[in-house]
Amino acid sequence: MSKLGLDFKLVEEARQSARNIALDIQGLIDQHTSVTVERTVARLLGVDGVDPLDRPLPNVLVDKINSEGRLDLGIAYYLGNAMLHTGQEPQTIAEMVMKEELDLTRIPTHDFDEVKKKVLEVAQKTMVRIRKNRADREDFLRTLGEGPKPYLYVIVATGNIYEDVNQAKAAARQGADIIAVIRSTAQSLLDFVPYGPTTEGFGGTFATQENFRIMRSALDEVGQEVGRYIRLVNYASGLCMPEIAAMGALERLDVMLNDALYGILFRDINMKRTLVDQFFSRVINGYAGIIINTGEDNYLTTADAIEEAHTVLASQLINEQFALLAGLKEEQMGLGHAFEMNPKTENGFLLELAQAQMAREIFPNAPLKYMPPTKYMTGNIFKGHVQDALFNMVSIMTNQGIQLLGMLTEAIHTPFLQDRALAIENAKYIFNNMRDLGEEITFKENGIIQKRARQVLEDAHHMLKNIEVEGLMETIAQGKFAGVKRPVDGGKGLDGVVVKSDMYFNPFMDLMLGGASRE
Amino acid sequence: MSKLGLDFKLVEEARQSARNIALDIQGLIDQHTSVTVERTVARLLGVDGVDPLDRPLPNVLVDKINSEGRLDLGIAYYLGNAMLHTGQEPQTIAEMVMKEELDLTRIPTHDFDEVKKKVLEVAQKTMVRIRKNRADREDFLRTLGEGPKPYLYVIVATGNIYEDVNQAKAAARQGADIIAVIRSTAQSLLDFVPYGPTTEGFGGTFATQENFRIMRSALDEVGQEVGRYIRLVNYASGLCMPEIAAMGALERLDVMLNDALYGILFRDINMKRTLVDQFFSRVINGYAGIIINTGEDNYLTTADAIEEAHTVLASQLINEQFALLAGLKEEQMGLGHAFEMNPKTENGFLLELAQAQMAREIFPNAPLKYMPPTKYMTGNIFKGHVQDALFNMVSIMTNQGIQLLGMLTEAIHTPFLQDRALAIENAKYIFNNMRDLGEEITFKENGIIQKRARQVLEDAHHMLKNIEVEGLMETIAQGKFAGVKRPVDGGKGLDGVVVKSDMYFNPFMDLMLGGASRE
Amino acid sequence: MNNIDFTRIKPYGDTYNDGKIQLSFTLPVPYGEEAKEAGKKLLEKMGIEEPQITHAEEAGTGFTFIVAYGVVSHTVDYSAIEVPKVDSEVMDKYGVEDFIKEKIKRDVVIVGATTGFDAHTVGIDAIMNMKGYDGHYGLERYGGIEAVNMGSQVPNEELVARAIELGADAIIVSQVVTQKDVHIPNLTNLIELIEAEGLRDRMLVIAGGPRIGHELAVELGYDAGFGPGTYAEDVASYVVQEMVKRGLV
Amino acid sequence: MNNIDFTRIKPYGDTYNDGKIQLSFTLPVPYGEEAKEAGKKLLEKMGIEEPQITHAEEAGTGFTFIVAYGVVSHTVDYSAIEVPKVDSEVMDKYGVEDFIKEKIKRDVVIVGATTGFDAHTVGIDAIMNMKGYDGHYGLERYGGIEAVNMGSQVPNEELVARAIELGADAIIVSQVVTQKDVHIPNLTNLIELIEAEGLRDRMLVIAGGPRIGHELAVELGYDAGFGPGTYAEDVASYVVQEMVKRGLV
Ligand code: B12
Ligand code: B12
Ligand SMILES: Cc1ncc(COP(=O)(O)O)c(C=O)c1O
Ligand SMILES: Cc1ncc(COP(=O)(O)O)c(C=O)c1O
Repeated sequence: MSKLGLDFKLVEEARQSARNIALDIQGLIDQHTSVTVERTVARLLGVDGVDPLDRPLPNVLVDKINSEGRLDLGIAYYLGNAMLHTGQEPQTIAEMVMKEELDLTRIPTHDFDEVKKKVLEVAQKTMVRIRKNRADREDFLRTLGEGPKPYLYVIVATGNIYEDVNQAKAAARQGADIIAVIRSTAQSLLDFVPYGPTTEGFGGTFATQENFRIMRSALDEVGQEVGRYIRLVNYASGLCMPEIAAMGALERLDVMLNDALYGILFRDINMKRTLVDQFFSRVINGYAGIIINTGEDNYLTTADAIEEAHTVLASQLINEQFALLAGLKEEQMGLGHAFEMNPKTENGFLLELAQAQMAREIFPNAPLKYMPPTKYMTGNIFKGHVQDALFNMVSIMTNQGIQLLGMLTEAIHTPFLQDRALAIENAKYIFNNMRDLGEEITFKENGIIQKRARQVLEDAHHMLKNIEVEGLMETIAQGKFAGVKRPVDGGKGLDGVVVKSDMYFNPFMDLMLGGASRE
Repeated sequence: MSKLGLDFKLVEEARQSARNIALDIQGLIDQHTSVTVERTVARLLGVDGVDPLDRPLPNVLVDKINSEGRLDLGIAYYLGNAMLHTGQEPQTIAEMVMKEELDLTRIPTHDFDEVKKKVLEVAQKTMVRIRKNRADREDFLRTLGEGPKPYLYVIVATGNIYEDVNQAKAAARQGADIIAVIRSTAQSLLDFVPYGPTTEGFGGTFATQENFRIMRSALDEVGQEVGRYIRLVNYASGLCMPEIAAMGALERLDVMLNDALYGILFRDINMKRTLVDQFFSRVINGYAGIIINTGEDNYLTTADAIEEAHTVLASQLINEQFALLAGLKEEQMGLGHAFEMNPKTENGFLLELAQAQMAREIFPNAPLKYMPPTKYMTGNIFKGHVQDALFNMVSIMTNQGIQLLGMLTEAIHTPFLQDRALAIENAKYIFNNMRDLGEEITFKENGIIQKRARQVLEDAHHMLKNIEVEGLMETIAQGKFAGVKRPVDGGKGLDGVVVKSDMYFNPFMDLMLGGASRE
Repeated sequence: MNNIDFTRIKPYGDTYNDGKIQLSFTLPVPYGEEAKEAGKKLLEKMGIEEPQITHAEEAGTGFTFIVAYGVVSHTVDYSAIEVPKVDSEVMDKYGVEDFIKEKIKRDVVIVGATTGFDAHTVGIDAIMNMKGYDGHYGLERYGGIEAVNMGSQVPNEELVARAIELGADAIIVSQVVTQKDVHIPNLTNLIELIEAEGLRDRMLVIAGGPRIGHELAVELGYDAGFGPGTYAEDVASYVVQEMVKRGLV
Repeated sequence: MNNIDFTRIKPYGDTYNDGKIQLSFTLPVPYGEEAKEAGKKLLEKMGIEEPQITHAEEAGTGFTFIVAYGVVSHTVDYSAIEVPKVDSEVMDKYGVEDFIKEKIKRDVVIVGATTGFDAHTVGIDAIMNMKGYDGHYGLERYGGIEAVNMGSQVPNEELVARAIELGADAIIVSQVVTQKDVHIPNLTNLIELIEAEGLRDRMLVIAGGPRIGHELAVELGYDAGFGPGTYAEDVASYVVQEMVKRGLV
């Protein structure tokens, strides 16, 4: 039953509009591939490592073929053909290409069905590995268990993976359920994924497969110690969205930041590129049982939380539909929202409560990701700690899923060990002390809270209707999301988008799209 | 309408029991006077100052007569008689007694009606002054206005009245509505009131009439500056309860700590003494338009907040009846309660919400005084600041009247300037940001909150029924309040209790008992 | 009562010169009495008397989080402090517009950006965009000012090129990410580029951001720096007055 | 990675030896840039590098409240720290009771009180009353211990008289109010009285309270001191073992 008296017919209509919006774009997606999508395929077929100039081999392979304008068949085809030709594994083939011992477009072509069969053989091994990771996670959750919801989610961001490990373990011991390793500034703009363990980053640590592995094993270790499975998060968004998703699937990450629009709006990445990339990345996440986190919270760090609340809901609905198209289940949709109301607002807490409860009711099965106050945090850490307390309170009152803990030093520096400890203490205290408050209270008919939620729903409904008519890309170009205007052909990475040929082949798309659950 | 589904018939029964309990004691009260009651009369007739040994003249006068066993007539009679005899004012007479130039029991006796007339003449002047204070307060409230409820109440406790003034002004500028000057440790055990401005106290500043005056004028000044009337609080409780009440009435204090039982339980003052003293002190407060604050919060600093919650309600009901007998209006009853739940308690916030809401519903017109977490505060000031935030939330959710602000350093030291500033910031943020939350929510039928409130009410009802049978004094002797046992004839100050003669005369009792409003 | 000696001030808890101060920090040692003692020793080295560890707890194995109070023995000569400040009178929007009309008599061109890898736009937008910030309009809305906001992640080279193209009177640059002092080389590089182009005397160069102070900006060769809580009128007032002062009109 | 040099430890923010520390304090000067600068100067005097005033606000006219972060330059030799500790093994209630049965073979008499003007009873009650504290029974419930709790505001003279009357093996005293160090003369006076009575060698004298440490207690002539978080078994274990050690059985 709705505590807010929401009109669920309106919700259904809004959802239908979002579906149409997503379907409209899906047409475009289906016609394209991108350099990172192809590098992902290469990675999933086993290609890894870097050349003497530190260029990742997947880039070496894909760039070579793309420079000849022949990526429209997909890298899988070339690798398969080369496997048949050389009898070697993809990794060896990639190394041969790097050493210029082999030119993938210039070797004899084998029967296409034979090629496919060969590729699928190798792909199956990867599928097994990913399924095993998924099964391992489920095992851990069954045997070790997990913390109660909302999960306590904290970030580490030292720039040094080993220092991150210290901080992450300390946090787990204090009670954290989820650890996110924040990426180094601007990694999302790199059109390749760095390689190996790294110890120098700015405002975060590079997302590399080796760093994933190091952190994963540290968290498994501390998870045993504390008797809870500790989830690991990283960021897929950016110019390498599907590649990072693949790395996450291979290294048993549990959560991936992954939004259909974030890169466009906040990183000025080209629309087509982002839309194409997000699809494959989500297919992978879906199969690997990874929870995605979308980035609607970011809207409110730029735009006003009261005026622009409906854009958050509209975007959540669009993200949901894109996710469904990519085979993600509702239980994997960590849709984002954020406590970014100006603390001076009279009854601001009520408006926030309305928004959070609304998200809960409209997405009942999604492990919503709730982001802390950041914009209105100041150098007054004492006040900040209370802002974070109110944030925790809204969360427990509205039954949120994933609580990204606020830090009292948000406006000052990336978290110190003690900031994190205090954040965990704050959340644990409130979640326990108010455990069943949400269950216990109802909201006044037509009161401030109910009216606010209805208004936001109506505005989102209206916005989606408009987008349905105008098209998503056009809407973004007009600056209707987060006040940011992005032209259709502007932004980074458009040159990495390639129109597929009729014979285009990506083995993982079909293998994964069914989702692990359907096997 | 009750949010808690309280059984108001049960409330009425409990109240009736409390009435009977109070009436039972009132018999005893009416038969007695005490040294401090008589000193109060002397003060109200104009006696002030100290002798060369710093003994206050009211003590000099009263002790003299009491030592001769003749206080049963009341000091007013002796002063009136001496006025007729000497043609002097009470102050001059007191100075003559001090210098042993006059022996009040050895001068000729005048006609009793003449004496009364003379005394009433002088008494009327005092009545005018007190009424003027009351009118001034009302004027200020009309012209300057006041802060919204809950009023922000902070303490100053430097030990030095001038340093207190700095702190009080700073607090008012930051937003405090009420300033309490905490008394020096153990002043409540002094059977006299110190004199003059004082600059050395431990854990607080001595309550003296001059200190009252200094702080009053400082607060009037800062009140003009900030455009709000700033209320001033001091403590009546102790061995000089009515004297301090009188000083407060004369110097326009606005709130007085004044509990019918506190002195017995927490200061080991004799029962009879406290009961007699509280009556006259309340008569004065009632007339002067002063809000009293009772001390039920103290129960929970010693006993457990979950187990002993009903004793708080029982005591509030008893305090209410004693207050009504003394002519206090409901609007003057700042009944106490406190947020002293162990923060580790699962759903502790819900239990606290139940208690606070219950107090609100049972005493709808009383400006309830809500006390902050103290017992479970620790040296971790960050956690403490969040505990205080939760306390503020309960208050705004249940519409409390007077919020004694919690300090993040409660477990460490008496408040620093910055502690107070942070406390005010905390409360202002929450009160504004959640302003109408109480209005907006209702509690689940038969949920944790409703059940808890009902249970506490039933237990209090049961307790009061028992006390009605056994008698209040016996109940206290058995340790049923705050787990403290006090024998009927134990404790300090019993020797200051005197059985009145038939001719006993206290002009102020009659003059004031009607209350200012009835004139 | 309050005859404060401003040549020797100390922190104030509840009494003048009580020197009371609060600290918190984490030591990389296991929790225990020894950790607390180490905390005290550290406080003593800092010149803190009567160090009191009011709270200590294990913060992940091998770390102890400490909250402490104490009494600072040092004093500061407040009377001798002089802080370099932006030396112009703040006018409101209308004041600035009138000033331009009267004393400059042409459009003032201001180019702004967040440079380097820094992607934070809210600060520069607060100063430049129409809408402004906290009820204060941004430069774009000022009559007599041509304001060009290039957004974020702008390479210094592009910013300078644009300023040349537009004949800018002022370049204003925002830096929000300051971790590991990444903003210092970036800000220095910008000044060097401007100097290399021989433009340094022909325009004002101004920096801003939550950790940028006037003092730091001047040190790095900028004309002025603006920190948290700045509004468009603060910068605008400075720019127009300084242009007149320097004869750049 | 973590080869910490325990002879030179520093606070830890997010990297070993980064020295990061948080402070807050109030200066008795008006709010403004000068106040912040004064705050920085103070931090520098304390040996804090890169002082950052992250927040400053007027806290009542003439006062500025400051929140700051910085980098401590000092180091502490953790490896050399030795803290005097109560030197006995903590047994549980049953352990203590068995110990008494086996090694003392008579009732141990313990008299306790909060002395002087101090009216706080919760601490001493936590140790002595039946009910105890936090799920740990108090001394009154121990078989083999006769515990007499005299309550609060007890004059030292009365406490000593009672101890003599009962032939106490230990006096335990609680002090909670420590403002302006009022507890020091009171605790000193108690020891002097006991010495004057010639009893000092015949009984254990123990102090406790939220700001009482073992070190302070020993300094004041007590046998031991117990701080926050003490349970009855901590004191009981110490008393019975120490009695045996000293041959007071
Ligand atoms: C919003 C925000 C974001 C948004 C930015 C959206 C956008 N379009 O700007 C998003 C989510 C994208 C983001 C990303 C990141 N952020 Co960020 N972010 C913030 C946040 C919450 C608020 C900043 C803000 O908008 N403040 C409001 C504006 C109005 O204030 P302001 O910038 O100070 O501007 C005022 C004045 O300084 C001045 N001013 C500013 N610039 C100028 C220029 C001139 C010329 C003048 C005159 C005045 C002036 O006037 C303004 C108005 O008064 C802060 C935390 C905080 N509460 O401060 C972190 C914060 C700034 N971010 C931080 C970090 C580390 C990042 C990331 C690097 C994290 C990562 N590893 O991914 C990324 C990457 C960004 C990058 N490459 O630069 C850190 C910086 C730490 C440090 N000291 O270096 C902070 C402090 C958070 C933290 N504690 O970790 N962030
Ligand atoms: C409850 C309380 C009261 C109650 C006391 C009720 C009672 N029957 O005890 C009331 C309301 C009456 C009260 C009054 C006052 N209080 Co008071 N009170 C507190 C409070 C909130 C909790 C203390 C407590 O009970 N703690 C719980 C117990 C279990 O902890 P504990 O005492 O530390 O005891 C443990 C250990 O220390 C140890 N221990 C303690 N004693 C002993 C003895 C032995 C032998 C051993 C082995 C161990 C041991 O074992 C215990 C269990 O682990 C504190 C603030 C706080 N949160 O600490 C202020 C506090 C102690 N009070 C304070 C003050 C100033 C006062 C007053 C003087 C205020 C005034 N001016 O009126 C008055 C007067 C009291 C007086 N004359 O002494 C200050 C003291 C400041 C200072 N450092 O000096 C505090 C810190 C509050 C503050 N921030 O201002 N108070
Ligand atoms: C969905 C999403 N992806 C990515 C990021 C951050 O990634 P980056 O700064 O590396 O672009 C965020 C940031 O909050 C986000 O919400
Ligand atoms: C009703 C009442 N009177 C007085 C006091 C304190 O007075 P004292 O410590 O001076 O006895 C309190 C303390 O909280 C109180 O509640």
